Amino acid sequence: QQPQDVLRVVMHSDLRIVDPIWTTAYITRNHGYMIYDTLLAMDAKGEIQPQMLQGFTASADKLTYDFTLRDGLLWHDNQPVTAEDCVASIKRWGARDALGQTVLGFVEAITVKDAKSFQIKLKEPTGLLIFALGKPSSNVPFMMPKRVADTDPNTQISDFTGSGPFRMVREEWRPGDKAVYVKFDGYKPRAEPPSSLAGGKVAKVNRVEWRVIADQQQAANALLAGEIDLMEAPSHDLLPLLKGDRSIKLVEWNPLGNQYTMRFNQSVKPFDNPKIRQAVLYALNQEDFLKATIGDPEYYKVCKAMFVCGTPLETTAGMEDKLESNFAKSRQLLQEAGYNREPIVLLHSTDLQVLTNLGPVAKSLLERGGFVVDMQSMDWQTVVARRVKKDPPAQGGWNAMLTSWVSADILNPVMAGFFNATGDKAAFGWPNDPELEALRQRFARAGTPAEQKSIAEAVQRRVAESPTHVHLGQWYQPGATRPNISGWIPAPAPIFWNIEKGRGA
Amino acid sequence: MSGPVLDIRNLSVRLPKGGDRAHAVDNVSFSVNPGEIVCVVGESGSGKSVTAHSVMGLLPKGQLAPVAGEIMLEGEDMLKASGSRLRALRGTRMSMIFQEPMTALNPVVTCGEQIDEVLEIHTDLSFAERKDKVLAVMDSVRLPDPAKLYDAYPHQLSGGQRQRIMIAQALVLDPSLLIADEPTTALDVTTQAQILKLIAEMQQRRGTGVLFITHDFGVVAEIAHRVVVMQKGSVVETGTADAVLKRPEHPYTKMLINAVPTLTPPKREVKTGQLMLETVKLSKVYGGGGFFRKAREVRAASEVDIQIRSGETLGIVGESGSGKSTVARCIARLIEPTSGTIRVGDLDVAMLPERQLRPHRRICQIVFQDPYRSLNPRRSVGASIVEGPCNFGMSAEDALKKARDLMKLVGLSPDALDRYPHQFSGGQRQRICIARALAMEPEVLIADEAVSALDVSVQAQVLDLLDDVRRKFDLAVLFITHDLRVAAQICDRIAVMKNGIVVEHGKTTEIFAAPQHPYTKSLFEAAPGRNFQFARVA
Amino acid sequence: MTAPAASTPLTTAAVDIPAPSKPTVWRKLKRNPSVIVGAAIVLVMIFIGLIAPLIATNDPSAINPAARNRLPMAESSYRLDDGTRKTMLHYMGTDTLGRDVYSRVIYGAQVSIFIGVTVAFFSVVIGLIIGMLAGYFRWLDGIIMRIMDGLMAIPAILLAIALVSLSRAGVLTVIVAIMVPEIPRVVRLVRSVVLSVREEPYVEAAITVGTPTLPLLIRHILPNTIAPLLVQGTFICASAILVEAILSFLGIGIPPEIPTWGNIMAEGRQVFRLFPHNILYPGIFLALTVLAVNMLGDGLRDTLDPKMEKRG
Amino acid sequence: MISYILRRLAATVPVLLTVAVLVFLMLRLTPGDPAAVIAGDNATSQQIVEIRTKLGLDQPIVSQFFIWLTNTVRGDLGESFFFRKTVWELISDRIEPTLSLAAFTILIAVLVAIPLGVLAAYKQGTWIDRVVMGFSVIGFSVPVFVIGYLLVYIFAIKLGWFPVQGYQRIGNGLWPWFVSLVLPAFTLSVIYVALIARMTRTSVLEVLSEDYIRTARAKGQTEIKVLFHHALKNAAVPIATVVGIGVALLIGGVVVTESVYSIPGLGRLTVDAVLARDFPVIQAIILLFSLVYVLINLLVDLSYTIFDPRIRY
Ligand SMILES: Nc1ncnc2c1ncn2[C@@H]1O[C@H](COP(=O)(O)OP(=O)(O)OP(=O)(O)O)[C@@H](O)[C@H]1O
Ligand SMILES: Nc1ncnc2c1ncn2[C@@H]1O[C@H](COP(=O)(O)OP(=O)(O)OP(=O)(O)O)[C@@H](O)[C@H]1O
Ligand SMILES: [Mg+2]
Ligand SMILES: [Mg+2]
Repeated sequence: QQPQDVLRVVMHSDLRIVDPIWTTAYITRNHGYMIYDTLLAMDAKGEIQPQMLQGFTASADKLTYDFTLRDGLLWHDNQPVTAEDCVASIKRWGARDALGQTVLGFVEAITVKDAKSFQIKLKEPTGLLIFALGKPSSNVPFMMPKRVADTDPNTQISDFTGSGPFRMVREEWRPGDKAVYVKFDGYKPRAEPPSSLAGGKVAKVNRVEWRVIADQQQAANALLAGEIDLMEAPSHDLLPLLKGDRSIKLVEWNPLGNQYTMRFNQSVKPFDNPKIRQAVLYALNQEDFLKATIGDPEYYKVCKAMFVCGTPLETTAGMEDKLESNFAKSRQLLQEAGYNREPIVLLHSTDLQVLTNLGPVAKSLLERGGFVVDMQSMDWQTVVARRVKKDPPAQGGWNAMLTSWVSADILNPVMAGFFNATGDKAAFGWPNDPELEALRQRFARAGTPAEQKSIAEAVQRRVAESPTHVHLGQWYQPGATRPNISGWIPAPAPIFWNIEKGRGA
Repeated sequence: MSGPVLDIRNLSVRLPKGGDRAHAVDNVSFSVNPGEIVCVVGESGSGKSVTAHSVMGLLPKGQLAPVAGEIMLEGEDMLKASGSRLRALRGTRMSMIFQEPMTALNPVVTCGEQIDEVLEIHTDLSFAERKDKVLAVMDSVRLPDPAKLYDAYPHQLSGGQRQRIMIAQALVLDPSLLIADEPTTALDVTTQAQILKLIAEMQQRRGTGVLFITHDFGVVAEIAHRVVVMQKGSVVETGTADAVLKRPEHPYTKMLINAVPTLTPPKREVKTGQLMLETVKLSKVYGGGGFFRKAREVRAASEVDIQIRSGETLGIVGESGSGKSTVARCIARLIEPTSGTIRVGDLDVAMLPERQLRPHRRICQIVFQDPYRSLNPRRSVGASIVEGPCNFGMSAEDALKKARDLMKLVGLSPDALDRYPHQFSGGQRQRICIARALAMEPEVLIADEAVSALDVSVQAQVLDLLDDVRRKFDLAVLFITHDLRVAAQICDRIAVMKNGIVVEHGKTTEIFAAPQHPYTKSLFEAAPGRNFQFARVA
Repeated sequence: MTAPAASTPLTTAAVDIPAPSKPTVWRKLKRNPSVIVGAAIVLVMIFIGLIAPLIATNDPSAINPAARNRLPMAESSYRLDDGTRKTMLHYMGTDTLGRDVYSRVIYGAQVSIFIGVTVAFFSVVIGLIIGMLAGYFRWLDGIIMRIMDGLMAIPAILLAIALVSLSRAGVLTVIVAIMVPEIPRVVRLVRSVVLSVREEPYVEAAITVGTPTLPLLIRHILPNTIAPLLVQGTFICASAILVEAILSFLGIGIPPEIPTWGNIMAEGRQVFRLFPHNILYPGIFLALTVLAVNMLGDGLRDTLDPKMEKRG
Repeated sequence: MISYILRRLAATVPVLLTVAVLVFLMLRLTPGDPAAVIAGDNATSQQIVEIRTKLGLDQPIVSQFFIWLTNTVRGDLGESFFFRKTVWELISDRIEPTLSLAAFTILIAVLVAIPLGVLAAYKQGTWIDRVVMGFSVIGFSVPVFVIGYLLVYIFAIKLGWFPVQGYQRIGNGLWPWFVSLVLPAFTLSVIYVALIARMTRTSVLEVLSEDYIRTARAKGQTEIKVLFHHALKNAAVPIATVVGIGVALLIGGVVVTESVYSIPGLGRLTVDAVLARDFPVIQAIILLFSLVYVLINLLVDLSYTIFDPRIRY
C-alpha cells in the first residue's frame, strides 16, 4: 500500500454500534455513509436527488410512486442489489425512525414490481415521502441486503454487507481503537459530480482508518505531527492551535451546523407549567451559551429559528422578544405562575467537550432570571440514563437537560423529535400538546413548500408559547486536515468519498 | 618478626556532640604481641568495641573519628593508611570476629562462598585452589563435613558452627592479628567452651596475636595472657591475667572482680513454707494445626514437674532453647499449656480462660529479661507501677502512695515516679520492674533471666534486691537463668532442663557438689574459669 | 502476706542520676528541615484555603463567557444585573467559561485540602479500629484480612472509578471512593504493629498485672500505632489529592463548578498548549502541596520511626 | 513448595470471591442504566424495557449474580452490552498493549530506580541522596497526565523523537513497537521509579547497618561489592514486595496513561466501559486485574525464595 492510499482519521467518537437503523448515534450514521448507499440523497441545495435510483415517478394524484434502481449496483459480496432488498430495508427503517414511522403511516402498500423496480402506494398524499427517503441524518434509510434488513428492527444486525463505496474490514475493527474501511471495487458511482450527499461517490483512497484518540489535545498534536490526516471535529478551543500551524487546513464541511437545545421535563413540576417554561425562554440568551462553548464568532450564529437558519423553514415567528435575557420579564412570569422556588434539577454532562460549558451558563442565567437551580454534574451516559426517568427530581428524575442536534436532523417539525408532543409516547420530556400535534399532522400532509412554511411558523409560535424545548444557538464544526488532503465535500454528515491524499507533508 | 603486632598509643576517639562523654576512647595505649591473647574487659559502654573498630578502620563514618594517637599494626600506622591500603590489610594481616554469629554472616550467601570471598579479594588463586583452601580451613576449625557445609547457608548451621565459619574466614589468610569482639557472649556455655578452646588452639598453632574483648571474667580467666581493664573510655589497669585477676589494684577492677559470683553455692536453710506453686506433667507444644500452613511442631516443655514453697527460690537452668521461658510463661499464663496442671495457691490455672484468671493475675507476677522492653516507653514508670493495683480497684491515690513506698524499697527515689523509662539505666529499670511486680503483693514471683542482660556489677545489685524481697515478703520465686554462677548464688533448689525435659532436680548445694546427669556435668565442665579462684577483696 | 510497707531501701542502689534526657520528639522534629519546610507549606496552603473568601477576587464559579481564555494578568469587564460595568484583573487568566483562575485556585485549596485531610483522617481512624480488632483477636483476623485482601486486590483507581460512577459525582462520593482502597493498607499496617507489640514484654507485663483487654489496647498498643499512622496519614493525604485530580482528568471526579485543583487542570487540559495557565497554576499549587505533605511524612517517619533512629 | 503454591492459589479464591461480590453489588446498585445507554437518544420507554429484559437486568440481583458467577466460573464472561463482541474477545484484544506497557514500565523502573536507591543509601545525607529523594518525592506529587503532556510536548512535538500517541502492535515490527512505547512507559514509570527508589534506599540503609556488612568490610571487600553483592541481595525482599504492591499503582496509572497516549489497552477499555455502564466488561476487567494483582504478589512471594534462602514454603 502506498502511504497516500491510507487516510487516517480521528472521528468525533468511537464506533461501537454498527447498526445505523437501530441507533441514532451520529458515529453510526457516519459509518453507514461509508458502507451503505441510499435510494435518494440531499444535494448541496437541499434538494433530494436520486442516488441508487435511476429515477422515480409520481402519479398525478401524488398517491403512487414508482422507483427504478440504477444498473450495476452490487452488494459487497458481489450480489446484485434488487428491489426486494430495498423494500425490506425501507420497512426496517420505517419501523424505527421517527420520521419513517410517520411516513409509513401514510403508506398503503409497497410492492416489488421486478428485480429493478418497486412501487409505493399512499393512502393520502404527503410531501414527506421523498424527503424522508432522502433524509440526510439519523436514522438514514440505508439500503441493506434483504437477509440483513429482515432482522428484527429491535435487534442489532451482525452482517455488515452494504453497497456503498467502502466496505468495512471486520477483522480490523477494534472498538476503542480503530475501524477500518477499504475501497469497494465493485461500486459504480453516478456520473454527476458529487454534491453534498448526492452525486458520484468516487472513493479516491484505498483505505480509511478511523482511529480513536480520546484525548482531544492529543488528537490535535497527532494531526500537527502528521500522525493522522484528518480530524472530524476538533474542539473549538483547539482551533487557534491548529490555525496557528500553517500546514493545517480547516474545512467547513457541515454548512447547516448544529443546534444547542435545552429540553424540559414536562411530566413533573414546575415545568409542567407552560408559563414557567416560557420564563426560561425569557431568561436565556443564545450569545452566552455560544460564547462559552464555541467562543469564536466565526463558528457560531445566534439563531432563533427552530428549523435552522439558512433553510427554507427559517423564521423568527413568535420568538422576537424571547432569548434576550430579559430577567425582569422572566421573574414576572414566574411570579404570575406561582413558582414557589422548587429547585430546577439541571442535568449537566461533563465529559463531552461541546456540552460541558452549557450547564454553568444555563445555571447562571436561570438564577438571574429568578429560578433556583440544582445543577447535577455527571458523565453523558449517566445523563442519558437519567433523562428517561419520569420520577420526580428528588427520586432521581430531572427537570431540564442540555444537548445538541445536528441541524440536518431538525429541518422540519415532523422529523425533529423534540416537537413530538404525544405525551408518554413522545421522547423524554414527554410533552403533551394536542394543538402542537395537530399542527405536525397538518405539516405531514402539506403539499407545497409555501404551505409547509406557514405551518412551520405556526408550530414555532405554538412552541414559543408552550415550549417543549429551547434552541440555544447554531454552531459550526469545522474539520481539520493535513495540507495534502483535498476534496472533502461539505455535507450534513462527514463523508469520505472524493477525498484525496496527495504526496508529501 | 619481633615487637608487638599491635601497638596502640594514646588513642583518642571523639564522640559526636550530645553524647554522655567527650571521648568514646580517651588516651588509650596497650599492645598485643605475637602469639599472645590480650583480653580487654570493662562494663558496657567502656569503649572496648570502639577501640577494636578503630584498629580495623571500621568506625562509622561521620560519627566517630580518631582524634589523636596512633595504631601501629606491625609498624604501620592504621590511622594514616589510605582506604585501599586498609582494605588490603583487612583479612590478610588483621581480621575480626564479632559477637553475634547469627547476624555477622550474610544470610543469603553460602558459608563456603563467604570464606572464599576473602581469598577472592586478596589472592589470585583459581577457583579450584581457593575451594581446596576453604575446605582445609573449615576442616581446621573442626567443622563437620566441610564439603557439605560449603554449600550451606548460615541459617542451616548452629550458633557454634557459625562462629566457627567466622573464625575460619578470619584465619584463612593467616593474619598476624585477630580481633575478637565478645565472640562467645551470644553462645551457650557448652558451645562457648568449645569456641574458646578453638581460638586458643588456633592462636597457638599459628602464632597469631589476639585482641579479645569480653566482659566475662570467667572467660578472661580461661584464656587471657594479659588483661586490659577499661572504664569510661580509659584504660585503668593492665597486667598479666594472673596479676589482674588475683591482685587487682584499681578500685574499679576490684569492684568488677568482686561482683563475679562464685560457683560455690552458699549454705541455705531448708525452706518449709507452704507449697505455693506446683506443676504436674506440664507440657507445651508449639505449632501444629493451622489450615493454610503446615506448622512445625515444637515440644518446648514436656511433663515438667516442679514445686516451690513460700520463701523458696527454685532455679531453672539449661542452655538456650531448652524450654525455660516456656515453663515460665505457662505458669504466668501468658500462654496456655498443652496439657498438665499448674497449681498456684489452691487454684489450678492451667486451662482457665482469661476471664477467670483474675485472682491468678494478682498472685503471680513475672519479671522479664530485657529491661529495655519490659516497660512501656510511653508511660511514666509511676503509671506502669500503679496500673496493676488500679486494675484491682485500688484508688489512684493509694496506689501512688504505695508506688512511692515501693520505689524506696527497690532503692530508687520516689520523685522519679513521673520519669520515663529511657531516663533510667538498665539496672534501674529492672528495679522498677520488680517494684511493679511487688505492687500486686504477689505470692509467686517469676524472674525470667532477670539479670542476664546486666553488667556484672549491676547484676550483683539486682540479685541482692531479688533475694531481699523474697525474704521480706516470703515469696515463692521461680528464677530462670543460664548462668550457673548466678544460680549458685540465689537458688535453694535447681532444676536442669534440656530439650523441654527436666533432667535433674535437687538442692543447689548437692547438684553443684555432685552433678548426676551427664548433661548437668557437661554444663559445669563448660563454665569458664571454673577452676579459677578470683580475688575477693573488700 | 505482709504488705510492702517498708520504706527503707533493701539494698543500696546507685542513686538516681537523671540520664541525659533524650531530645524530645518535638525538638527533633523542629530540627528536621523537611518537616519544617513541609509543615510551613501545608500551613500556608491551609491558610490560603481558609481566607479564600477574603483574598479571592471573584466568585470562583461566576462565569463570564465574554471573557473566556484570557491570559494571566489580562483584564475583563462585565455587566452587572443593574447595568453597571465592572472591570477586574485576572492574575492567572480565565478559563473556557471566563471564570477567574486565580479565584478558583484559591478556593480550590479549600476543597483539595479538605479532601486530602478527610480521606486521611477517616481511612486512618477506620483502618485503626479494624486493624486493632484483627491484630488482637486472632479469630477475627482471618475474616477481616480476607475482606481486606479483596479490597486491596482491586486497584485503587478502578475502585474509585467504579464507586464514583455509582452515584452522582460529588465531594462526598470522591472522598469515599478514594478512602475505601486506602483502608486495607492502614489495616495491614495497624495489624502488623499490633502483632509485634503484643509480643513486647511490657504488654505481657500489663497482662500479668490483670489489665483488661480494652485498656490494654488503648494504653499499651494504640500509642505504638500513632507514629506509623501519622506517617501513613500524610501519604494518604497526598495521594488523595492526587487521585482526585486523576479522577477529574478521567471526567469522573468532582463536578466542575466546585473548584478543585484537579478539575481546574482537567478542564484546562484541552487548551493546555494555548493557555497553559489553566494547568500551570493549579498544577503548581497541587504539586507544591503534595510535595509538602510528602516531605512532612518523610520527615515524620525519619524522626518517629525507631528503626530509622537506630541508624543515627 | 508445590503445596504452598496450591494453598496460596486456594487462598486467592476467597479474595476473588470478595472482589466479585463487591464489584457486582457496586455496579448493580448504580443509577446508571445500560439499557437506556444502549437504546440511544430516540428510544421509547418500551424499547428500553425490552432491552433490559434481554440483558437480564430485570431479574433480582441475587439471581443475576449467581448466573454471572456460574458463567464466569465456566470461563464464559458474557458479551459486552455495547460491542458486538464477547468480553473475552475484547479483553484478549486489549491485553497486548497493556502488557507491553506494564512490562516496559516495570523494566525501566527497576533498571533506573534500584541503582538510584542504592546510590542514595550509600551517599546517605549528601546532596546526591537529597537529589534522588527529592526527585522521588516530586515523582509522587505530579499527576501522571501532567507528566504525560510535558513529555509529549518536549519529546514528541518539540524534538519529534517519538510519536505523539498511538500504539504499534508487536506484530508490526519490534522497532515501531518499541518507539511507540517509550513515552508512555516513561510517563508511567515516574511514580514507580519514585516508589522503588525510595524503598530501595530504605531497605539498603537498613541492611547497611547490619553486622554482616561490617563483616564484609572487615574482610577488605570493596564498597561496590559490599553494596551490590551483600547489601542489595539482602534488601531484595522488601524491594520485590514493593514492586508487587506497586502493581496496583501501575494499574491505576495505566488507565490514565492509556488515555493520554490513546493506547488501546485494558485501561482505556475500563474507562470506556465504566462511562458506558458496560457491566460485563467492568466486572471482567476488575476481576482480571485483581487476579493479576494476586498472582503477581504470589510470584513476588515465591521470588523471595530466590533472594533469601531462609525462606522456604
Ligand atoms: N556509632 C556511634 N555513635 C555514637 N556513639 C557511639 C557509637 N558507637 C559507640 N558509641 C559510644 O561510644 C562509647 C563506647 O562504646 P563501645 O561500643 O565501644 O562500648 P563497649 O565497651 O563495646 O560496650 P559493650 O560491652 O556494650 O559492647 C559508648 O558510650 C557508646 O555510646
Ligand atoms: N511462640 C513460639 N512458637 C513456636 N516455637 C516456640 C515459640 N516460643 C518458643 N518456641 C520454641 O520452644 C523451644 C523452647 O523455647 P524457650 O523460649 O522456652 O527456651 P529458653 O530455654 O527460654 O531459651 P533462652 O535461654 O534462649 O531464653 C525453642 O526451641 C523455641 O524455638
Ligand atoms: Mg561492644
Ligand atoms: Mg528464654
